[in-house]
Amino acid sequence: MAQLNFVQAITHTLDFEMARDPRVVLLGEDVGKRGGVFLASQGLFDRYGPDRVIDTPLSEAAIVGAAVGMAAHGLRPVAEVQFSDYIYPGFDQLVSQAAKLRYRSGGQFFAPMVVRLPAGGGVKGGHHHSQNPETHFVHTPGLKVVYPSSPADAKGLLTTAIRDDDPVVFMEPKRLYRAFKEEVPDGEYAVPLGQARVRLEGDDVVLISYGGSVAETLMAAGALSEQGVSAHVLDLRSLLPWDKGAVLEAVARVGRVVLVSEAPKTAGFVSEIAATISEEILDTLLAPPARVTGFDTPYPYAQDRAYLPGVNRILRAVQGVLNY
Amino acid sequence: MAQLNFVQAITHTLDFEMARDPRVVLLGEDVGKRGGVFLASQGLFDRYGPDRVIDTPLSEAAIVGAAVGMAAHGLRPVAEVQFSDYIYPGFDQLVSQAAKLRYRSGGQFFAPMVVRLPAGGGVKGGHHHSQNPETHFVHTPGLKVVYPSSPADAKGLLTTAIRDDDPVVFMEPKRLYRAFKEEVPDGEYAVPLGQARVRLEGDDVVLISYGGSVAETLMAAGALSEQGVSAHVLDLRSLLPWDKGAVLEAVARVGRVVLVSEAPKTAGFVSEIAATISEEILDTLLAPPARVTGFDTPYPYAQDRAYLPGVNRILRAVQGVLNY
Amino acid sequence: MIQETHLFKPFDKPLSLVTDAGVWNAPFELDLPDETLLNMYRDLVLSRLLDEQLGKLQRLGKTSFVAPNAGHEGAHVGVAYALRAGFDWLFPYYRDHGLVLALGVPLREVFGQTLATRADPNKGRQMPAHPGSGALNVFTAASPIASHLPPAVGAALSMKLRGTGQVAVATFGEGATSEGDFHAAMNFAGVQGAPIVFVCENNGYAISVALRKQSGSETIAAKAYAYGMPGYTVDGMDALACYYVMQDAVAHAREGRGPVLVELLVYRYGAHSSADDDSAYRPREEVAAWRRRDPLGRFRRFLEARGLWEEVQERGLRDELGRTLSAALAEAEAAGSVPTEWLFDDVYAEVPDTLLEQRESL
Amino acid sequence: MIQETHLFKPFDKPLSLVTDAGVWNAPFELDLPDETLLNMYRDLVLSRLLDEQLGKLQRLGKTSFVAPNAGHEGAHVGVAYALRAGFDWLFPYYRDHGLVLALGVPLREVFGQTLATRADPNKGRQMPAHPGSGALNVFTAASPIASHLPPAVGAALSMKLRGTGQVAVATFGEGATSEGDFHAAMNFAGVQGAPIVFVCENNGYAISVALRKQSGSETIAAKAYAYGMPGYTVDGMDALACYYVMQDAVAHAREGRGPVLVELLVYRYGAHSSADDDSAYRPREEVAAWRRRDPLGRFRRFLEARGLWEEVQERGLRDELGRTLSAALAEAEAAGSVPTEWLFDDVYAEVPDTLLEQRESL
Ligand SMILES: Cc1ncc(C[n+]2csc(CCOP(=O)(O)OP(=O)(O)O)c2C)c(N)n1
Ligand SMILES: Cc1ncc(C[n+]2csc(CCOP(=O)(O)OP(=O)(O)O)c2C)c(N)n1
Ligand SMILES: [Mg+2]
Ligand SMILES: [Mg+2]
Repeated sequence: MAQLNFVQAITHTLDFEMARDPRVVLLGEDVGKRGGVFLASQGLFDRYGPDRVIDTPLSEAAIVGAAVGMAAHGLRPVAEVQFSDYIYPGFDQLVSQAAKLRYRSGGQFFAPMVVRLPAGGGVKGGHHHSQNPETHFVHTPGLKVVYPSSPADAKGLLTTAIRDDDPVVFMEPKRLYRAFKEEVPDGEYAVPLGQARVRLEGDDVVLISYGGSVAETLMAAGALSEQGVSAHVLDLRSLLPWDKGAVLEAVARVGRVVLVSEAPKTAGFVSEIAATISEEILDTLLAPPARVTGFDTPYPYAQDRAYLPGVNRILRAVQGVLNY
Repeated sequence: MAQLNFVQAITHTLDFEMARDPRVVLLGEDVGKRGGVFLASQGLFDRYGPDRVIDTPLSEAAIVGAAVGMAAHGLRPVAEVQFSDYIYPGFDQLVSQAAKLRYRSGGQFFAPMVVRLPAGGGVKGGHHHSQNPETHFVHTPGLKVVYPSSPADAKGLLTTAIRDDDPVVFMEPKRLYRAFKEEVPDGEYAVPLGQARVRLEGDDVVLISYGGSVAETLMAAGALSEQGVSAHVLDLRSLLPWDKGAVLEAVARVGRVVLVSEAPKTAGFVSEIAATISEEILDTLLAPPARVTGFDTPYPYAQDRAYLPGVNRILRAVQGVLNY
Repeated sequence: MIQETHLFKPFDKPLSLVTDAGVWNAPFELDLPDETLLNMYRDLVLSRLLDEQLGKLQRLGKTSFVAPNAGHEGAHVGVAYALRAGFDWLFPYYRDHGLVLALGVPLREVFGQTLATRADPNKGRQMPAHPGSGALNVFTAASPIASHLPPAVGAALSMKLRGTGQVAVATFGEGATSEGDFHAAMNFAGVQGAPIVFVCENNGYAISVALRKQSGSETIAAKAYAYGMPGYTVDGMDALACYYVMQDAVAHAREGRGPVLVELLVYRYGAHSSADDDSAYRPREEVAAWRRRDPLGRFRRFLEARGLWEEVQERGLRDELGRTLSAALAEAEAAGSVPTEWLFDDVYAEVPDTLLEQRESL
Repeated sequence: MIQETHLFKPFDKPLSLVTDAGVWNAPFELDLPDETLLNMYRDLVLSRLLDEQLGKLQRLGKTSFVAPNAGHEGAHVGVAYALRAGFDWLFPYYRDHGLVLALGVPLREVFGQTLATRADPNKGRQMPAHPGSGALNVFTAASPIASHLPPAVGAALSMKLRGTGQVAVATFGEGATSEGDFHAAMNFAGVQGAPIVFVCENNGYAISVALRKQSGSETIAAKAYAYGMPGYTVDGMDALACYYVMQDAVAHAREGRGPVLVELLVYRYGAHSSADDDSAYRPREEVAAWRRRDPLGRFRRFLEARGLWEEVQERGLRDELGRTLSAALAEAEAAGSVPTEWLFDDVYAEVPDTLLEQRESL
């Protein structure tokens, strides 16, 4: 076991998988000598050479699209898009090629690939270095979507994503890249997709989050516990598939739920969870499911922190739910 | 008043607005002599010439992106993307440029433009001529989104969209283009955005839909009425802004609601409505809000009709809600 | 065979090897056995007959859509014969029935795809004119124009990295060259020296949009310069010119000398598709003029001039192919239509719970 | 001035008018008044000093981000002086502080944008290095590389359709030429003959990626052929060469002769940004070699050779500009930081109910 931060866990996992399986290759802007702008592939160019760590031209369509063809031809590409905000020039490749290849070919061709996306705000990045586009991916049949919040989960889920036979969008909360370290298993370690992780057991309110916002959600839970309120915190980790079982079980048991996500509110991914909860376990609800999210604005620069669903906003929503 | 079908109403409105305002120009693939592949601009090239009806190269990025620049420079471009499925190569221009221009420039520049998107299934178009990408747009702050279901609304809303100072994504249910005619006002006729239309008054269940699915929803309501069940049918018409007032008022009054949309289920736009309903008027609900949607698969060819939320599926959901 | 001197230069004439009259007119000797020449002709005719047959099916309401190939056959056969079928990878577009047929995709599968029966290895998932064959490395066509080009480059890179000796060939219309994906693919291939041949079937129109409104360059081949690769412009109505240029281009790629862009000048005789009426945008005389340059007629005159073909063989061939087509169509129909439940398969490697639920709700 | 003979041809040398030693070495007479030459030099020095100042602010933690301009100043000044400020439209990218300054954007606004104070007419919405000015038709920069190019073409088309006589100029790095948006924009402009000049500030690197991994073509200018427009390669460390070529290119566009691509060969002395460390990917000797070709030094020697400049003036200028910078910075800081509530403005022309509600929830 080593103490690693999030981005170190990514590097370690890429290294582990590349050593294990010669089909795994990396591609993206600056992933070579530079090791990626976040240094997620640091050292791998030296170790595996330019054939397996490929600096691409500045084109996300080329990155995502080439990954599709590499995967269809038998490689296991892990593509890095420098910021999740820059997936859009490659969006057509993701939704029209990667997501639909298996379906349109009746299973004759498929694309076992990973697209890594440093995502989320809180880094003074303004609107093109802070966005949370996960809803677009979750709403695209054929993709799988993962958004871990801790180094160990990053390893476990990236391992699974690389070995998965379907295209996986792997989102990484960049503001947590170097925020903290934790024990990350050295050897073989795979976490299945579709399993939420209970971050805290509790009975008064269920807090559900994923990615970067898990940090604030846990802080809010800490504050609540000081007030004598016991929060049950679920970290979804995987958004497609998402762990309906764990969510419904916890919410049905507790009756009160607050959903936390950085993405803009309207039609964001947590709306799906709220809709599913009310569709399936309406009668167990003691209060309306509440959402605490990013605002329906482009991600601002000056108000970087205000945009995020911070501890105060989460606590206010919890109060609303408790006092209902 | 003239009897027009949907696509004729579009042509008529484009003509009306172009005659009225010399800043209005059209651009897109085949919109010139060919009049567009659906003939929505038929005759306008002859009438307004190649400077105002511009055949573009085969590039949606060029179409949407050029419209942004035209609009910023003072024109009122109406761009046609041949099928809504082909917005993706121009998606970055829509979400990174059109949607964010006003915001990023502090209001110094803005893009009063319309992107017309023939959308939806039921035309044996397979997965790239049938999709319903509205959720992507609704989840993008800075865009407005309209999806009418009838010729008269098409005129009223397209008029408003063209005159609006913000970028509007104007979706058109292509399977209704020639499905029926109705009276369309000849002269000035603008319908404000954000107002749902009551298609049928009723007390037993609220059916909410928009775009192509309004047709099946109304058929289902007809079938229900024969069974003595009175449905209140809301046609949202505009998805961003959407008419929260009308929705909450009707659902609070009736207590039972079924949401109908062709888009894939997971994280689709109607999830937002379900989430809002449960968030705001939970206690008025007599049954869980139910969704009847497209499936979480790419849009198929062979099973074109099965994919759509048809009358039977709507009726089954209504039964579920009534028997709850 | 085609020397470096034929490398594209701006304002070069398109390369042609057989005159309209059917006379071999090249700076080198023809080196194809008679049998191959006869097979090529057979494939030219088969493609034309298939096209007519599909048109009929559409007019009869048996299929929803057709994208006519007539006029592209010379290009199709030339490209197919330059590839190692089942070894190299083909990334075709929707106007390539002639090409996939000549490469070996069974007629039965083409009809199966057209009618969405179980005879379609792609399981009826897409509109007609979207062929694909896992067995033959024919990457199932997708509708979004040019979107197959970045994947083609990716496959080519995989071939290079693993030293498989394969080549990727991707076809597309001249309209496709306007998409960003064309650019992204060409550029990445150029930088990496990927073993891929980009083949533009330039028929002068993208639906109604004529070339001069599509592209500012004199030719499509000229665009190769922007990516540091060679570009050729070829008379696409001359199947043998297409074949020889493609053979060189494929060899170039296979030998590790990087990608090539080949522009084949063709014409589509019919409308863009069964949903199009081309009379609004194309003068009839233009269509007639191109029909006089028909690749079948030229190839037939060429065979006749070499004493390889006579009227009686022509009739025999057409009869035989007619029967072959009917039999394949019957087989494809007999396979039966695609079941509704298949709707939920192949979204993922395994059908997830959400889709099992949704299948129940049908 | 620059004749058709200078039109780009593959393997041409980059065009240069002033030698490294500062000697005018062009086939035509210099026709700029001394005052203009002195102003140009002033703008070169101002840009360099601003760059140093911004670097300091970042190291002090007063701003989050800086994109160094040093090495690009010759290009910036050359481009700015070829435009009619406030009439033509500029579509800049993030490495263009020198350019927008020379065009007339007030220093106060540049500092305001850097510090996100009320002095930023863009209201502090974006990261530093994203200038924009409605008053001066400087289209606020956006981060996604090359995404401003299709809008630039749209604006140029609007200028053409309405016959305003304006020209659009868009700048970008050589990395940007790999994006599909570059291609879409160039192609549409070429087809439509839009009055736009595309200016590539080719500094040889896109963050760490060197040109030969970015693009297969020998030069960026060569890409112009693919779009049927002229392309020039220019020594971007020679401000006067940049100016004269740009002047011709702008005239070409203004006269209705269509778009032009101009490649300015520059170098960034610093790292890509304050978030980058370039030592991993660039040899120090390379940086040193380029620094010896500095556009300021060359221009100064040029002025000195003409008897227009002496050491004492240099010291005076630098003192004066230092005070100007400090004053502008102080003004920008004094304007006060952007209020939180502004977060909800300018998403739409009017703040919608949903955002009013969300504003309440803050
Ligand atoms: C991204 C995208 N945009 C638009 C279309 C609609 N469309 C289908 S075919 C076509 C024209 C293609 O022309 P070209 O590439 O020249 O091929 P051709 O049909 O002439 O063989 C268009 C615009 C599409 N399929 N995909
Ligand atoms: C679409 C997109 N992808 C990636 C990035 C991240 N990025 C910012 S600058 C840059 C390099 C740009 O290089 P170049 O165009 O040569 O300009 P330079 O910085 O050298 O002036 C990259 C990859 C981005 N901003 N936008
Ligand atoms: Mg064509
Ligand atoms: Mg650069």
